[in-house]
Amino acid sequence: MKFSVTVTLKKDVLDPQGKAVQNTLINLGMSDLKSIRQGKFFQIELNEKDSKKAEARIDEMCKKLLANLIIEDYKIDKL
Amino acid sequence: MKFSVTVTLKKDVLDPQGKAVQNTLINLGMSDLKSIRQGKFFQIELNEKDSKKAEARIDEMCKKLLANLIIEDYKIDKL
Amino acid sequence: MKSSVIVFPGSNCDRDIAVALEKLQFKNQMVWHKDTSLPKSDLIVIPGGFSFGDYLRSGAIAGKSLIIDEVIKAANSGCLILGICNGFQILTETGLLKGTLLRNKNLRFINRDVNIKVMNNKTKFSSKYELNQVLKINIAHNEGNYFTSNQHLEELKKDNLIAFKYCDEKGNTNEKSNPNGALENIAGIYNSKKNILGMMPHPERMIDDIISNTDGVNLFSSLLN
Amino acid sequence: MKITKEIIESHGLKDEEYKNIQKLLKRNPNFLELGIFSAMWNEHCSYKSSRIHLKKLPTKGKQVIQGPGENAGVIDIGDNDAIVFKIESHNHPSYIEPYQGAATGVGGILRDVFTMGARPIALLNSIHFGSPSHPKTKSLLNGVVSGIGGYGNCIGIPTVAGETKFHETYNENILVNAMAVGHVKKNKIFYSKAKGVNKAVVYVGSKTGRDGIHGASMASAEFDDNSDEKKPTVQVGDPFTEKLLLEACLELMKDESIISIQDMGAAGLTSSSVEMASKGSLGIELELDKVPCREENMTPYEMMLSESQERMLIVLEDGKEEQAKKIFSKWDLDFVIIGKTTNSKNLTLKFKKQKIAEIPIDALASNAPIYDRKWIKKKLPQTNFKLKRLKKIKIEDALIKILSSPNHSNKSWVTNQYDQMVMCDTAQKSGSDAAIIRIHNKDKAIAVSVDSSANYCKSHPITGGKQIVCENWRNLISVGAKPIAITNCLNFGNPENKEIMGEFAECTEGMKEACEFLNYPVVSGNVSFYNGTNKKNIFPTPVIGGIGLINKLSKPLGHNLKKEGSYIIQIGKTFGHLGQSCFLKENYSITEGKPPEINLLNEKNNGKIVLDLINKDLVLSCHDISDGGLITCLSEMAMSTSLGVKIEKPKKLRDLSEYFFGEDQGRYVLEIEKQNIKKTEDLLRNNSIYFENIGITQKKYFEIVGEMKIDTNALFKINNQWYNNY
Ligand SMILES: Nc1ncnc2c1ncn2[C@@H]1O[C@H](COP(=O)(O)OP(=O)(O)O)[C@@H](O)[C@H]1O
Ligand SMILES: [Mg+2]
Repeated sequence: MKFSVTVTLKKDVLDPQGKAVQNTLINLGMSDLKSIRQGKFFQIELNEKDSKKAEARIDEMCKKLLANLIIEDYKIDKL
Repeated sequence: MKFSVTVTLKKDVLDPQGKAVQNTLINLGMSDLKSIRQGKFFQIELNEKDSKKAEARIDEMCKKLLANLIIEDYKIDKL
Repeated sequence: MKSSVIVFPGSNCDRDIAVALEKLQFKNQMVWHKDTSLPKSDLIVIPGGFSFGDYLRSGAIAGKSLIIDEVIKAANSGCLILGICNGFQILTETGLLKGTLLRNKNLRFINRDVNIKVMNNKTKFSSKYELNQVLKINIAHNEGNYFTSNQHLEELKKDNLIAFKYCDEKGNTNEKSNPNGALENIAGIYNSKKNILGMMPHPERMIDDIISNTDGVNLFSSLLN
Repeated sequence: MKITKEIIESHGLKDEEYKNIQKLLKRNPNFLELGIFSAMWNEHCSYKSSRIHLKKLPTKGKQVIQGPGENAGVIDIGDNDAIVFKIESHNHPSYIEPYQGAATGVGGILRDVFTMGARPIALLNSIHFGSPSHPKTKSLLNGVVSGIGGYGNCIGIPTVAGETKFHETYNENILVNAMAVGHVKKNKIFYSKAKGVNKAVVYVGSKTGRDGIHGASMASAEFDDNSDEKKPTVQVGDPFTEKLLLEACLELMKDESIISIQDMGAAGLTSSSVEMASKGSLGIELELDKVPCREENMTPYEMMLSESQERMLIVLEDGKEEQAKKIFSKWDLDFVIIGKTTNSKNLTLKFKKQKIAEIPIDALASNAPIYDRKWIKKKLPQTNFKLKRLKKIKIEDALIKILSSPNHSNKSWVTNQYDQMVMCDTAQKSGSDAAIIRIHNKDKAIAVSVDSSANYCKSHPITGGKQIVCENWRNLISVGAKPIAITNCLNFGNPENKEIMGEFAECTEGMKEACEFLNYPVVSGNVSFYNGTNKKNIFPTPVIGGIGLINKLSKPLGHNLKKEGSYIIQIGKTFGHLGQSCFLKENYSITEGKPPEINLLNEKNNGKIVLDLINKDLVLSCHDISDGGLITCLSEMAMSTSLGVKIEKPKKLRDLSEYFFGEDQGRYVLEIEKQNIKKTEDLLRNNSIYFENIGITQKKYFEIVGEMKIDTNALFKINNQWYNNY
């Protein structure tokens, strides 16, 4: 079973990387850019047939490692 | 108009990050994990009403900066 | 005084800190991350480097290793803990220190000598320094941009938990003297009980006049008191 | 698969080479065998165009333990300490993917050093980019610098010196050369020569993927407009795994388990296994089913030609498997016995229980082609410009022009991205003539520097070849080190072109003369041909990496002025040679003329006396005079200190531009404390050394009496702005 996880910085956390990317893009002439924030993306494959169990597992991975809940949010999607 | 962009490594390209994360998760007891690959995620907001134009714009950003086409693929989604 | 240095795969300042500790007469032991017990120590150091490649987030994977549980236990029972650079990042990942270290503002690795100011000289780590003393210490990191919640920042200020701030030669803390974008120029912080210090600059690199200077020595000799 | 003409061609093999393969095998090769031949016989692995010229270089010396032919050269620095070092190019991969190309270049050269049992203690690099105004330059510069830093910083080895240059000749073909230096106990050096039959051949490190298949052939082919499509999977560096591999190998090397060890570099498993067998006059048999693979369904062809990084091959002593395996599993690395040594003198490959290839080792190694390619001599170019006819420029303006130019700007934008201090033995960082690295726990140190002069080599290769060796030698002397030996990376264009081959032949000839005269042997190196695009070749760019020894390090000697009121002594004679000078280039865009002549006798005498003065503690600071001439040298000594200089104009009437900007070789500037001046001058006179007492140091102002006076801080700002504005 395959999932994707996106991890993004919480709203009030500074995103230096996103900000630098934004500046670069604006310098490249993309004046219509309003905002850009950067996060992480994971493609995960599990050896688990039961979709409930699998999802719970992914959730556990996020909590335990993939996201730092103090500064980040995460979102799980089934692929 | 809002978009998300996910940038992932091409299929045969080594993903040292994903590999390290995978080992750690397995050490943490997630033996049902088959594979995990890591990529980047962007949330982008544009000042552009025309969705065709907007999408073309995002595509340009990906090509010019967000993705390294030599080792990465990207995917654009409208939010 | 007994010290332990925790070694993760990818740690690379472990030898440097061991040299510094031994030079200052600590009885030091290296502890491998897969070990499940810690030797009896008065001081535990988490050294700099790129533990587990710093993949995912710097310090994140090390923060989940077996030995960390022991470090947390020791910390809670009052043992002194020093996290330098990657060690600081690991301490924030474990929650022993609050806040987080984001990418440097210029998105580049920075290695150079910077000035930092001693903000509190009444702790076990800093008693040999003068208050507001300006030190010249080497930094070397990609993610040293300290960030925390407003609430925690207030707490840091109120309880005098800011250890060091980046400054210029004269001690002014301003944007120009801030190498990485850290909140209020913060270069190092204590936990509320002040037995844990996390700092981005590398005091172990500043113990030898032939190589650099000796501005780091007093941090270690403070601990010996 | 039928071997067609197209397949042969796509493997970069010439017709006669293919016929030769048939002859050696006494049959047609299969596809896998063809791939193996192509990897072993390409320029990168076989040195087929360069070998006969490289043979001329002096490679022996009292302190040489191992010359060229091993993974890296080894020199003796006394007390059972030895230094292992080598430089290597990663030009083509870095142009395609600058970050990963540069990073894996660093990773590769590090493996060459630690395979020999040495702990790496320093990294250097020489990077050449196209014109700053070329649209690709900025991102290439960014990518390469962060790739070099990314790898070195993560693995925890200080990057301490290098050079960063710009020239339009590199617009479509940048140069990325990385050098690694390691320290080993003399009695603990490991070699790649296999010994004994039926010994286990062990694969350790990362898994094999489809990375860089045909990378070695790519490195030997010119780019054309379609090179985008021929891209193999780019090699991605994993410095973290390399750090584990480094520690695991050094741990295993503590006892007597290893018979021979070889890193998998260019042409991966193929060249590592063939080299081990060839050196030991043995055969080797591999069972490819056992190769740890990262991807599914990898073919033997892919396994044999993959250039996945962070892998090594070891021939293990009997009965040591368990113990060795334990070490590698401690470091979370693969450890698999994939074959054995044999007495067949063949490379034998098995897959799924079948023999799929069998090639005589000699056919791949010692019978690889060697070419004596046609080459022509270069005439000494004529100088057409007349200084008197050029528009007059004020000395100050010309200096500012040079100091603010990309090639002379302060490089801290680059060097601040490298961890220069990790390991805590860097006594002198980037920014001086040579970096100084202390040997851990000892009070001796080595000095290291890399140098090149493409303009000089282009205009007159033989002189240029001599000059780079001398410049490198001078840079080591300037920090008080006795030069011991060099490594070199020879970056040239297409060797099938006789002018290019002439540049190569003559540059090596020049290097040879200088190395011989200075007793400065070459112990390792690398050749990179086919640098260029669509028949446009780069300037010949040999890069020299030198190692010097400081027997007792007290305080490192840099080039920063130390004290107000000391004397400034110039060693060596100024004739005012301006051909190929940066004065002409930066101020008039004139790039013609011949390079300055090299007088090896003066070079040696001047160097010896400077070293002697330094060892007698008579010198406060020292800097060699190189491009930009005397005044540029002086300004570099003053900038970044609060001191300045007060220099008298030359006594004999002559052109000031020639005097201050001339690039005559073999010169140094010394700062001598007042109380030591007599002693110094006596020593110089007694040794018949030409010198001039040209001025004194003073507070704050950089001054040439009656000509210019400027705040050194202002000079520093001028020197420091280019990168930050780029
Ligand atoms: N890519 C680089 N990596 C490390 N150090 C560098 C690099 N480029 C330049 N440097 C350092 O900057 C200083 C100035 O370089 P350069 O002008 O080439 O010096 P020199 O003419 O004395 O050889 C040297 O100390 C050199 O080591
Ligand atoms: Mg120099």
